[in-house]
Amino acid sequence: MAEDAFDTGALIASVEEVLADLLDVRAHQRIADGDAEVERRIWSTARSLGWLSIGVSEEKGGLGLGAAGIAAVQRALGAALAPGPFLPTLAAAQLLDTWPAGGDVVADLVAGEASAAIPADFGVSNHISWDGKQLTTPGKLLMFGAPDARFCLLPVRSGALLLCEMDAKETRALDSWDRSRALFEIAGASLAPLVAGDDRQAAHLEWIFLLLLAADSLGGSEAILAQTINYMKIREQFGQPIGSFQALKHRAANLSADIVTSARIAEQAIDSHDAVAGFWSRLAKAAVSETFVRTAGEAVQLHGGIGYTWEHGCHLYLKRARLNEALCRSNSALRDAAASDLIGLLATGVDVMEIAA
Amino acid sequence: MAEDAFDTGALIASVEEVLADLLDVRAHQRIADGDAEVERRIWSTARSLGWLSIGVSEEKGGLGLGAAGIAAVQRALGAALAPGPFLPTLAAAQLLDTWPAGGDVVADLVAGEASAAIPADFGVSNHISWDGKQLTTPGKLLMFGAPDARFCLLPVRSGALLLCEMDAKETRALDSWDRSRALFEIAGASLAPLVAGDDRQAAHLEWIFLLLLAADSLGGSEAILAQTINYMKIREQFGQPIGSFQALKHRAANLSADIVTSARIAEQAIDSHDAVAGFWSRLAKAAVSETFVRTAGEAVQLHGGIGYTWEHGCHLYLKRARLNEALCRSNSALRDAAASDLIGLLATGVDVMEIAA
Amino acid sequence: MIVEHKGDPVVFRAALREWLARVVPADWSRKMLRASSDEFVVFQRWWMEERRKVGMATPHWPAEFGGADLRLAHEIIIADEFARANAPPVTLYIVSLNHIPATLLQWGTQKQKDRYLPGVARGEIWCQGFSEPSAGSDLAALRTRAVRDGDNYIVNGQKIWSSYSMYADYCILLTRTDFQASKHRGISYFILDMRAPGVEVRPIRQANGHARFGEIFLTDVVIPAANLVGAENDGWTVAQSTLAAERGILSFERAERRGYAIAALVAEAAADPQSWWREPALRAEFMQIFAEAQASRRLARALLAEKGGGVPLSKMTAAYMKLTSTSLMQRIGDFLVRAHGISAQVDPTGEGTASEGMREYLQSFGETIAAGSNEIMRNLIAERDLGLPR
Amino acid sequence: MIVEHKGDPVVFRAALREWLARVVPADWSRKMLRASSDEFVVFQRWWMEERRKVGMATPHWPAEFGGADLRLAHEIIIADEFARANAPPVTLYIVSLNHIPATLLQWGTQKQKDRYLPGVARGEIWCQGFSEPSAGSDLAALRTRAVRDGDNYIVNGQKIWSSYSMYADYCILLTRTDFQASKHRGISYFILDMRAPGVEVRPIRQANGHARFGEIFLTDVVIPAANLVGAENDGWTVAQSTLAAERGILSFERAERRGYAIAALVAEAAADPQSWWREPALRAEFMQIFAEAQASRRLARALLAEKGGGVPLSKMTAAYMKLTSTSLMQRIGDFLVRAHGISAQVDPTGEGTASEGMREYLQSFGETIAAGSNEIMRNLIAERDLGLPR
Repeated sequence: MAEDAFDTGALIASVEEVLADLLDVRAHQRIADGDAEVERRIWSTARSLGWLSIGVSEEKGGLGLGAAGIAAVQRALGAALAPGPFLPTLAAAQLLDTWPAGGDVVADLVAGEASAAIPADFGVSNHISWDGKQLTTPGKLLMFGAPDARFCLLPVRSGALLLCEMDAKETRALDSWDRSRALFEIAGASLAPLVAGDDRQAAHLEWIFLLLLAADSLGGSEAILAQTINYMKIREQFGQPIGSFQALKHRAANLSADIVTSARIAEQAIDSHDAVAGFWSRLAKAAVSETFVRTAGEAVQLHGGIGYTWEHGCHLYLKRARLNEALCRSNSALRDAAASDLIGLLATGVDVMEIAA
Repeated sequence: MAEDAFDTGALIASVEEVLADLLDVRAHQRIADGDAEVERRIWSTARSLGWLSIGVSEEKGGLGLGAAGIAAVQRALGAALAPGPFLPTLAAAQLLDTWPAGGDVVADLVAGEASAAIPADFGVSNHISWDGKQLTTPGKLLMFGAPDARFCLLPVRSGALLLCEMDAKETRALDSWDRSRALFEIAGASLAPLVAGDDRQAAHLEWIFLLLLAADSLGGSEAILAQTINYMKIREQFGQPIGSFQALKHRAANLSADIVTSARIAEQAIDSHDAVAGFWSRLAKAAVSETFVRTAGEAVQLHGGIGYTWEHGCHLYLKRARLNEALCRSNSALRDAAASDLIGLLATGVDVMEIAA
Repeated sequence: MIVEHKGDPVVFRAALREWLARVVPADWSRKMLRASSDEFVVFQRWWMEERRKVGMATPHWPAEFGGADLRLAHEIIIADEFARANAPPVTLYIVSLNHIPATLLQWGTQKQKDRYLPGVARGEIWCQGFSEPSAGSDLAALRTRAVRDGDNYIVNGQKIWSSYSMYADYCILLTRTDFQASKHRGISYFILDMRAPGVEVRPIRQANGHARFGEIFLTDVVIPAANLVGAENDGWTVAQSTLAAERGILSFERAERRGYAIAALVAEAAADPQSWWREPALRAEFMQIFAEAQASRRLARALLAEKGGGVPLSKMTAAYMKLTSTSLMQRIGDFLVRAHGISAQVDPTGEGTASEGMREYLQSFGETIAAGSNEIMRNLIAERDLGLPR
Repeated sequence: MIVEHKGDPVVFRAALREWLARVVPADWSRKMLRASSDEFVVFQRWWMEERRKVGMATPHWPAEFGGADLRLAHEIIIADEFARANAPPVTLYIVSLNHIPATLLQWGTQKQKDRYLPGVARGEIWCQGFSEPSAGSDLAALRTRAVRDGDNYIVNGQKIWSSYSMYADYCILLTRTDFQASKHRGISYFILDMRAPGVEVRPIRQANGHARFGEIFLTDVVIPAANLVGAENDGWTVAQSTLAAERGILSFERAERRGYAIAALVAEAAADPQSWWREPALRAEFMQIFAEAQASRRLARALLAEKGGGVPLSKMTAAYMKLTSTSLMQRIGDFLVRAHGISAQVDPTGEGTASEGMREYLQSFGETIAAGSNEIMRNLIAERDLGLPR
């Protein structure tokens, strides 16, 4: 990574710049009011600038910056509350890049020709069964991604991971609190499985999904705290900026300290590979998404009445934070899984806490 | 209660006054350093002033103020961090007052001739078995009360509650963090069972034990917060009393709000009888002891360096708080038990949330 | 007329309960979830009219002004029965029913009382014009100007966070009338007719998507001097009576409603083998919430007892009530959101508890910010109850 | 001499590890739990002497003053290996080893360096005389007076919270020398010989029963003017160098030790079928602590990298490190106390993890208060990193 640091930095700066242009307060309003135009414009900008190609290997037409690269992009997307199915699409492309059978699909995803969806509760999918031909689900599947996604990735009870093609006519978009992101329902029977991977691929996808949720939450936390601090500098009550009131100052400092800590945990997950990757990504998503919820909640309160209005963006961060918290299993379930991981890893003698120099 | 309110109030005021005389900073130092003289003086004062008789019925020589009466005394004892086996003795006398076979023992306890002990982990005593003659325990029992207590109350696996006589020579005093209170070990085989009660008595004793722990914690929380606030008014840094710094002010306000809430929960437990008494006492001990831990911990921090010294009393409140938190089962175990209670109570149609006018 | 039974509390309670069982539509809360603003207003007006028919519109008011002279004990019974029956709260009439009598009975002229109080029972809607964009927590910094002009005042300025002001007939308005005096001393209190020329209201949409508040723009609005409440420049004192209205039966009723809601939550969760009730950590967290909800009910009673002349619990009981009950509401919302996982994220207007979580959670920020933010409550508690230096 | 291998980090590390395995007594921490103060001092002196024998007393110092000129990379290896081996920390020498070189190498005269630095390797103990009873968080308000008298200064005053001052040979002392100047401008920095007449030390017992701090009483103490460090009245600037010493390898080593301790906690709890590991809520709480302990290790590395000239993480990385690591320590202690229930309440000098809980918990308050309280850290972060107005 070290030699790529400059390039990645410059790339991310350009993503941030473009997003800042496209996503002002009014654009966020339009998204929250259900207007899909902003999302379309951002997606097409992303396509033309190649944002979706950052992580995948150079031989598949990407920049080869790996998980660290897409995490950096997702952090910028999260900071700007960018709408659209970036997260599941980046995750799917990154996984399929390592999957021999995934070639054509990767090309479509990287080019932004198609998007991908992932079960919203990825990790509790043992209710989906697959006998090699037939997909059976007790009810509809709740998916995270655009309802017109062409592909989805589905872990099934046997441990396998299926790449399926979706029929957009069979999906039902759901109304949800975070309108910058889509959740939809689909019947398992309507999916057309293309390729089946194994449990290592399922674990790999979970790792990337969690990593991106952590990165998105980190970007969101940083952005809403920065906005809140700016507001505290200009908003006056009792003849002084509210940021000069020590009780509020200390709350801002505590949030900032939480973010500093969360950022280090996210780094740890990004730097971890192989045996410990899943473990750290679970802890990272849990920690960072909770910091995001806390930060966005405090942001509303510290903004006072303004923070509670629809016109101001605070509530959008809060809704995003709560969605991230719920996606890919509850944080208590993730910590529980990490606890089991830890025992297994300690038993095999892996150095769980190694930090790459 | 209403018609007794004045009398109880005057009584408690006199308890507080006497304790304030006997327990200054130096007396607390001596207790913490292991000197038993202060405890002896307080116990003998309590005997002569009849503090131990407040709760039991008039026919047994008491004032008949019931659980509310002893809770009020214990709150005052807790505020002053009074040393000695008051809590288990008050609890035992109160229980035995309702127990036909307990007459003589009650007289001894009320007169302060003897003290009583209770298992520190009362409620997880299913490791003690009793076949009508023989007590069997897998190891030593950890008891709360003075090592020279003459009596102890022991719940056993069958659900029965035994009143036993203890041989002080068989007890082993344990070193513990809160030196104003004693914990000791004794072998079950050395106990001489006098009378066996049933599971209603065991439940009754648990109710009183928890109620007194809540009352003790409430008194302690109020006292240490009051001391902290006084300190914040006089301690100056940066040319002003530290109590004028808003961040510290808000922390004091939050603690005070926690105490106001905790006091209402304790009231609820005191006012509850019969079917709902156990339920509310479990929630009360859990809530109030946690408020006490939080308040005493914040007190140390808000006192700065002084709060961390042995000479200042903050740490004594903190140690008392942590002991209360651990006694009679962990708070998570109590809340878990209360959850089961609640389901049972709802099923029987009892109005759990009734508030006596 | 239910109030006819007021002599016997048992009969009174029974009559009330019987009437509520008959009149409250079983599906009102479901319908209101997806109601438009207009539908909401129609429903609230209907409910006020139903209450009026049985003497339940303003029962706690003096008979002189259309009330039934009910005492605190009866108010408690009413709040309790309304909560138990999950009867619709009279959201649209909170100011009309509580703040207006609290203010006018003490400070209003006989003419003002005669003219404005009886209208409330007929469904007249009042709003409160106190906060301004630059005067929120620092309310006394308000800048809306009222300048005397013969028998009138000419008012210019802007008010914000005024609940349901877009539907209001009248507004109680704080303005600055002395521009030299110290900030608390130059304020006057008026009754404003919302149909007066120059009054414009813009609804403010909130985080939860609803528009409960309005922003009021006042441009050369003429208010007759007869509409001054209390003396000129004495508005700050008058406003204290208005604000005190929040702290009585209103918070009691809210605490009672929460008590029933909490009990319903357990019953629902415990009956569902897939619910959060099976997770020990969530169950333990909930039990602490349960205890605090009960503490809140007790605190509300203590507050009522204080108002009834009892021994005060503290110097700032109302501030404790506001701080703890709104914080608890936020924790309940937060709890439900976590307890219901991904299903709390969809269907914002859904009926189930899963959907309720985010609504309660988002709504709670309105409560922790409004009516004196919780930060202001902490200042009040620290300085006025604990005696810490300013 | 281990330092001879410094040319090859791998060999260096191996030699260090081999030596530690040989020299660290297996039972040292058990013995220290019940050691008297004298026994503690004897043990620390022994350990310093063992380190000296292999060139490990002051390896990161310049060779000129008895060090081995080791760079940051080697310091990291040393801290890591000492933590891994659970080697005794050199508690008694923290000021000697870190604060003294950080100050004297930058500000000391050649004579001062020559005279005082080599003594540290021989076991001379230094303490810090900064805080005063009325100058804690507000350190610059200190009132200890030093008045020039020919070639000497005559010092009167009182210092507090001076770690191990009752065992110290020398003290770095802040005094006021200009009584007219603004409070930061009139301070001078001295080296005080603790055996000078008029110096008296009273140990202060802490909440955990130990006496780590002392109170220093200074009565007409004579300090030669040659012992002034930096210019007269420039002591505040000099003190910043001293304080910066806390923020490097020291916090790194602490974070590393915590990492190993946390891993040991899991191993112990998971192996015990009766332990807290079986309670989902406690396990989940612990996993978050585990993650934060790792974050703390990474933050300590980032801080070292900053000191080594890397890109700063923030304007106040050291304040973040102090705030988060001491708060985490408190949460770990609190966690252990709750996780071990009643057995955490007995046997204060016991060896098991149950006894460790209360020790860690109580000790943590020393850390959250000392060396710039966490409240001061929040001020620094808010004002200097976030840019909020003072």
